[in-house]
Amino acid sequence: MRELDYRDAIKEACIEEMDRDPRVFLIGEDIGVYGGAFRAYSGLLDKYGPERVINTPISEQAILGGAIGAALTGYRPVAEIMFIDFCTLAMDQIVNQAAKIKYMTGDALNVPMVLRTQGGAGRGIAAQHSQSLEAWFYHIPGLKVVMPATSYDVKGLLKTAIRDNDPVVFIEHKMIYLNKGPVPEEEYTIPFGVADIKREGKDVTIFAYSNMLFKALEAADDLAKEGISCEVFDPRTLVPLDIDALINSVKKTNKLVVVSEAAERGSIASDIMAIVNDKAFDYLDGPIKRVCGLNSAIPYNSKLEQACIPHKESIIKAVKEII
Amino acid sequence: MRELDYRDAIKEACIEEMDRDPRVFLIGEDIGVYGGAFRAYSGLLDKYGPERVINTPISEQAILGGAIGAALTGYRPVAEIMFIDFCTLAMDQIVNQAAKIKYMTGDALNVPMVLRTQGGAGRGIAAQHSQSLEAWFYHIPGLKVVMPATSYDVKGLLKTAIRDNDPVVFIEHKMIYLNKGPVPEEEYTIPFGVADIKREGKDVTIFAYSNMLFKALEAADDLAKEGISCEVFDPRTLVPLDIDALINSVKKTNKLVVVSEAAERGSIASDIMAIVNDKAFDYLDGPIKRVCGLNSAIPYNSKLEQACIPHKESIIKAVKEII
Amino acid sequence: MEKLSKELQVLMLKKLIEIRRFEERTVQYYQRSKIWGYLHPYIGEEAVAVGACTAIKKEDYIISTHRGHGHAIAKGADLNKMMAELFGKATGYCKGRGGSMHIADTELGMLGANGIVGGGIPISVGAGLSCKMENKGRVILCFFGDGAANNGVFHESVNMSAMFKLPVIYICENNLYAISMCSRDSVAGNDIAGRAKGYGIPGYKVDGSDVIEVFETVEKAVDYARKGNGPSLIEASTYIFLGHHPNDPAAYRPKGEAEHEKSKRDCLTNFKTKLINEKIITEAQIDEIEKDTEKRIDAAVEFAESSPEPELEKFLSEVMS
Amino acid sequence: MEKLSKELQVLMLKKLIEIRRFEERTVQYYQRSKIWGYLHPYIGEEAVAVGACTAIKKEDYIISTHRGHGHAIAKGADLNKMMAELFGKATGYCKGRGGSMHIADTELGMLGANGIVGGGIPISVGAGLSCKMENKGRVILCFFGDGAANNGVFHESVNMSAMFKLPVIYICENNLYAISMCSRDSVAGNDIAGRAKGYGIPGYKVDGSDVIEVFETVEKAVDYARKGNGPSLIEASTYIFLGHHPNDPAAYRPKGEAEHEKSKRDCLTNFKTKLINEKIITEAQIDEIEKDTEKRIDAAVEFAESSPEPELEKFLSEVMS
Ligand SMILES: Cc1ncc(C[n+]2csc(CCOP(=O)(O)OP(=O)(O)O)c2C)c(N)n1
Ligand SMILES: Cc1ncc(C[n+]2csc(CCOP(=O)(O)OP(=O)(O)O)c2C)c(N)n1
Ligand SMILES: [Mg+2]
Ligand SMILES: [Mg+2]
Repeated sequence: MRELDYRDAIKEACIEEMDRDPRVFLIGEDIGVYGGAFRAYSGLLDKYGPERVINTPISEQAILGGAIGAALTGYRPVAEIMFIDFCTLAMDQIVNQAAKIKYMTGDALNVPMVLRTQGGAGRGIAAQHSQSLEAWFYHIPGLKVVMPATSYDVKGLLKTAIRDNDPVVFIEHKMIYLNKGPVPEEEYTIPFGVADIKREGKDVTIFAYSNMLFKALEAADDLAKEGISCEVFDPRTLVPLDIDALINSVKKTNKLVVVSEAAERGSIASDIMAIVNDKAFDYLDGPIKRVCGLNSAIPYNSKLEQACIPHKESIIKAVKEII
Repeated sequence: MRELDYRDAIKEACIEEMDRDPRVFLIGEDIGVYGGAFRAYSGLLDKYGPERVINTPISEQAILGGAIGAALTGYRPVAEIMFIDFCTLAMDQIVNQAAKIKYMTGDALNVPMVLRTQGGAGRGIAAQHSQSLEAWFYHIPGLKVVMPATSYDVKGLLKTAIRDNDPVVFIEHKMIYLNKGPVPEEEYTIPFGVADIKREGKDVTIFAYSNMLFKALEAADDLAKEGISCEVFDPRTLVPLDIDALINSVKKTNKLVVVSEAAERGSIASDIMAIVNDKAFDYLDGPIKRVCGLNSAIPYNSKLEQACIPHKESIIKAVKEII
Repeated sequence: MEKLSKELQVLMLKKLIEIRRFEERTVQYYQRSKIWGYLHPYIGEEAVAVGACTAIKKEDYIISTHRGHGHAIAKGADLNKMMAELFGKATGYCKGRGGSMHIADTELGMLGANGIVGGGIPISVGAGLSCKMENKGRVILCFFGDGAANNGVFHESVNMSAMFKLPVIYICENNLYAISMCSRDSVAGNDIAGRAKGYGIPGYKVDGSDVIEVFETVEKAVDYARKGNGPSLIEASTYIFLGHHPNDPAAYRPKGEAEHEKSKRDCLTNFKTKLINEKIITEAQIDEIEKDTEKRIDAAVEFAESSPEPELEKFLSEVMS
Repeated sequence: MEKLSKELQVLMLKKLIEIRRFEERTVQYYQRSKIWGYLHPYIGEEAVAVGACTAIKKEDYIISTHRGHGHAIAKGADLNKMMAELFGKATGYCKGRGGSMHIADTELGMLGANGIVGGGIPISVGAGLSCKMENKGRVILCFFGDGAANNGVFHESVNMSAMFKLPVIYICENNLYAISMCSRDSVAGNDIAGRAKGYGIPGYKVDGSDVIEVFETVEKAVDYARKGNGPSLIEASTYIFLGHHPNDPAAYRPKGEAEHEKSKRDCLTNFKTKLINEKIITEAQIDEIEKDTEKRIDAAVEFAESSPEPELEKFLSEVMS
């Protein structure tokens, strides 16, 4: 199968959806000639013109308000906030408006929009450009949260997000835009709430998503050499979460390691633990292990930065602690 | 001992700290003649004048920026955001600035400020005025999070917060401002990270804070009549968390129910579960139970609203499930 | 004023009366605890909503605030559904889930009230974008208060819609207060309309107690927007007759201010007098309107009272899905 | 210009050279991967920082942006500590934790650079509050870009400081771009200084490539602020010589624009010529300054290179406490 960059898979999803549905448009900072900070949109301004590729001032609240208002009146905006860290400037629009409009108007209105953004550490850009804030959105009823790791997943899930009738927070990772992966030529979508077992195994389940999926796969490779068989579980969408598949995996392996790049305290790793405890306590052969980021702001120096996030080694260590 | 309203205990803390330290000042919306939305500051404008009781326009970012900048230059601001829901308008200042300045400047600067706000449901003011968002702040390294339930605790902890050299998010609850409780005449402060066992017991530990503490105490009363002895554990500060005391309580009772008013998914209840699983798995006689809010925006209608948050009954039910 | 037919003026009077009486009634029911939560009466400011909404068409949009009943009614909202919502009933606009601050109606192009001050302003940018993309000459009226004008969203929104020449008409209801904060003490320069210049768009200051003046100015701005020229900013000076909410004694206001304003700038009284003086209507006809209005509000209350509470099971099954 | 002594002008020239050469060197080391993360060179805009910071005293404050090296150096920052920070070393301003976007120095009243566009603007309000409370005549210069001027924080901050008459001097560096977005396409009305009127405060537009003009205007605004009159807004037109960051080819700009601007509006070349023409300095003396500057930057690089990396243990023990 042909291989596409993660970022080109994003672009292809946008192109297909914009061609399919004239109500779909893109809005955000530097998405015009510049093609987006990570160049996922290069060429789209030429292709669709400034009315469907709307390059905005640095006004995060107006970008998201712009998306919400258009969504309320029949369009299907894909709004980009350049870094998840900048969502802090517009949480009202995401949380009090987009997420709640349907609830609080008793379904009189709905908000079919996608908020595309990216997070994560690894680029030496320090505390204000490296956060993993998915736990915030995960906590807010009314938001779907999607965090694809591969080219295949990012394309199929972005198309589904654009077709969804409710707000979707679509979180990419800055370190994987140039990763290549197989993407079929034929059209496809991926339903929300369907996890993907990226590697089958029987001794332990490793729950990992976004960039951490790759660390988990590396760990599984190494552990296989030592005869430990890991099942690598990629939820792909955090809300809705494929709880059944997770429980099934845990029933099979009886052991669980949950990996998240985010600062451990209050990360979604804790919530995954809680869910599995609630639903599969009796199948667990020991405590669930979390492997998360440190409770620290991400520093600039590369050595320090790397020390703040999980790696293959930390995952291996956690697996061995419960095996 | 004399009894004070929760809100008067807040005022007394402010008065004592403002009298003690000329660098302390108050800033926020409607805190002048109006005395604050919940009247915690009534009379303070007259007492301290408009330079120390700064009534602002509806500009949440400038209020918090105002506090941060003053904190950086030698003052000790207590900034009020009227509802925790409105913090969404200023998360950048809280999370990217206040929380991170010390980390990212390598201690060159620090931010001794308090963000006072209130949350919670129960007043029929619907989705945008009833949230419990402590999990957001809890997740951000660099923020302390305080959630006192009683007049005694709110006074002692607010004084500690004002004296702290780092940013403190101080979260009150809209339903308890008129609750009365004993407050000594003599000065006192309460250190951060020291939990308070509000009721001793031996069969089960109930972790509960803010307004939920009272539901837990009611549940414990009822359960006592049935011969079930509950230990009601009030962490008082979520960051830092008194983990040792919690583990000790669990070692004693071997059972834990965690109560939080917030929407269950991604609430701090999950994190408490995760911590206890990490540190005291072997002492647990069964799964930990969470009793949380529904994963729904808070509705206006009182019956629906009440259905969205935990009550005495739901806590009793959870306790009985694991007893 | 040639365009302003007698019929239209009478219609506006009817709307003024409808809002005033509706609001008075909601205050009563609030005091009797039939309505709870927050309630922000629009009494005294009706001319802004009525003048503005009369200047647009049914297919145009509006977006509102926490003080939003007047805007909804002026745009044609159903009193039954409104009252039922305030009573928290299943038949209300939001099935009892929203209450006073969240009334919305797609049919009417009413894109929602808002509990967040300024929260609707950026959303109007999005509606403006869709009006522009759709290219059918639709516009959106964006209502907000003097307090909201100091929030960052105002700036981002006006700038962006000006840049893209979106058909958004920003209508600032300067009722002198944001809870206890007087706009003279919160709006630097004390000239909200004057801020329009900074964005290169037209700014107008109107007497918000004069329904005709509001109408004519909004009409001008709407016309300008429909022609593709972009947004305008209108500051309507008005006065909030009651406190911020029904239980607010408004002790923070200078003594006598409210009485003075009420006696001089009651948009309803003044418009009645004007129409009578100009022989557009008689006192008897006004009485008729008043009676009819009361009847319809009685019916709305009756509808609200007799409507069922929302069902918990239904709620749970819908929100938890 | 009588106040402007020869010494002061030579001092400004020195600072211009210092910043230019420092920035050129950081770009080199960025390309060699000694510096990584994000780097936003200030080349071409030096006159704004130098003119502005020369107009204030050591005890005054400044607050900066993602493009902040120039501001820090103009305020007197230590080149060694700056370079060490960029190299991620333990001896850097932030112990290697902050990098280019977070340099701060309390001694110098440098309240920090910022990775969030506009993030420092509201913080300047707080510094302004403390200057006012303290009542010793201190002021704060708040630097930000044309892009930041469109963010909501700008509006809230200017309004609030104007309302409270705080001694904040807002200095907008309009370098024509915010990454790829031209300010003509993002600032409605294309007149940032003009927005001052909307807040009832003085607004000035200056040629940001003319260090003297910047100095004199900031001096006026500082004087006004020290007297308790409140904030001013200064828009300095300047031009960003390189792309947004060292690897940005700036393909989004009109052809020839950069060359044209560089040839006409190089603040450093122009100021050198002026001082030579006015016989304030000789070419030889300038060479001397250039050499001395290079030497000091060499020393800074040497310091940075030879400094230790931060210790992981120390970091962990400090941040996790
Ligand atoms: C962002 C935000 N901050 C504060 C509040 C609390 N609040 C509710 S109404 C109000 C005053 C609003 O004033 P204005 O915009 O003038 O509208 P008015 O009430 O006068 O109609 C305030 C401060 C809020 N709802 N949202
Ligand atoms: C709130 C926010 N939005 C977007 C960005 C990404 N970003 C970094 S610099 C920049 C352009 C800033 O332009 P301007 O304020 O004019 O400063 P300049 O780079 O021209 O000096 C952008 C969009 C950011 N850092 N913060
Ligand atoms: Mg008002
Ligand atoms: Mg710029």
